Amino acid sequence: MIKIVFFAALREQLDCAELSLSADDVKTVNEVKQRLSDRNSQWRQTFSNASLLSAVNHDMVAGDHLVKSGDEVAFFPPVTGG
Amino acid sequence: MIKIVFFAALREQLDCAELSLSADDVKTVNEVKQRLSDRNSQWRQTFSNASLLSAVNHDMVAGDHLVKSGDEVAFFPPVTGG
Amino acid sequence: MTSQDLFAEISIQAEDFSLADEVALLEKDNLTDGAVVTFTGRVRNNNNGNSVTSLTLEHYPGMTEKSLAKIINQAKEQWQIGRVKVIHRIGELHIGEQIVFVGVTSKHRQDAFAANEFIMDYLKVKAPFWKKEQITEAGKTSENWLDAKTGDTDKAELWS
Amino acid sequence: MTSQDLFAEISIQAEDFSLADEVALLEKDNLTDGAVVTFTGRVRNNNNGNSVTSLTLEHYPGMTEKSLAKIINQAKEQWQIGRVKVIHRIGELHIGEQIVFVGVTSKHRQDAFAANEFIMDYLKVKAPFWKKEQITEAGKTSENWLDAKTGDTDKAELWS
Repeated sequence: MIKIVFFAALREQLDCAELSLSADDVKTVNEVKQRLSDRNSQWRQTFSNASLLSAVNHDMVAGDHLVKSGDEVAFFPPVTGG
Repeated sequence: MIKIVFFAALREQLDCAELSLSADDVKTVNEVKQRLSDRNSQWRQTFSNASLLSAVNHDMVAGDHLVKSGDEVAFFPPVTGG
Repeated sequence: MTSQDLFAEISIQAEDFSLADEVALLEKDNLTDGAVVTFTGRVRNNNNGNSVTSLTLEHYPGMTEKSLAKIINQAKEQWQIGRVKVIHRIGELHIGEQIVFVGVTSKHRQDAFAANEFIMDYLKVKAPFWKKEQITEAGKTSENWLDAKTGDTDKAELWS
Repeated sequence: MTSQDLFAEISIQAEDFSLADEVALLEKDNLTDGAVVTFTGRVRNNNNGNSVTSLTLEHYPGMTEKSLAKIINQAKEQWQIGRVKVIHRIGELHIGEQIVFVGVTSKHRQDAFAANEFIMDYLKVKAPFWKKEQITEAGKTSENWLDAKTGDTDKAELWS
């Protein structure tokens, strides 16, 4: 399984902080995103935001980054700390 | 009269912190310096140091800066604060 | 100073911090670093012209520490610096409160300035923190997540 | 914040100073400036590879204050900054002791960093301070005036 986590405005828009996906059907971060978009129109619209960032195992990655079982994949808006 | 002051290593080399010159004979900072150099060989050697800085009335100035009676003219080595 | 005296500490905390205590730790038994540069960020009252009353800071535990450690290592590769401390607060913070601290020591003031500014610039675009502001206007309170500033991304790219 | 709340203070003093107190004054009733950058310079033990035991700081009273005020005004013309404090100590200072403090507040961190570094760079080449170091080697104590570093002049010229 792959653990998926959401933060900040994205978590609120989805009303979801965390879920799991089977690693069998998704090979990349983009495929994870596509799978999540397919859940319903609300999720599709939320993931159509081009500014969303992705991290795998606590490192920022691009959409073609490979994912495997046991990974933690995170999606979040641009950061605003400091 | 023009008040002349010396600081730091320059003051120690000259063994003099302050003196006065008549304003009648000197028109510029360079002329003040020349007049001081003429005192003796020790002063001449000390003022031959090209890195010496000059200030008139607390502002750094170049050698062609005009001086007049009542001015305070300072000579000192490059600064090393901070 | 021996190498084990060099440290880079990261703290993500809800509690406030003391600038004086942090600088004292950066300077303690550190007689080779003559330069200490600190940055302190505080909640101000005029973000985007709104009347902000407080902020809530969320972060991504685990990734936050990892990203800050990476940023500090990049700074250490580029400049000759001694000790580094980064503190970022989380949770609810009110106007005037301290949010973030970066402290850097070095033998050379230029390195301390550059490394400190680099760490702040990268923290702004790489460290997973998000601010939600609480705004009170005409007696009405609303909340909204801050938008990232494109200027921050541009500034971080200037270093690379 | 009204304009009279903006201040630029200069202090030339023999006594030590408290970083915490200085920053508290920069931040007091100042809710618009979210960024505070400080520089602290201390006596280190390895100037030019010699074993420095202490420094004596001499200055040119009157010109010192005037030159620092000019430097601060130049910074205020170039960057949007709020409050500024510059402290420079004089007299005999030992290893580890604080020599100089520059604190700058701003709405924008970039302005606070740039103005602070600019003030230090200009102070290094324009403000009439001179350091004499006391060196102890093989039980023998000697004194010498520090030479100015050409690097400092070069760095100050980068801003113009």
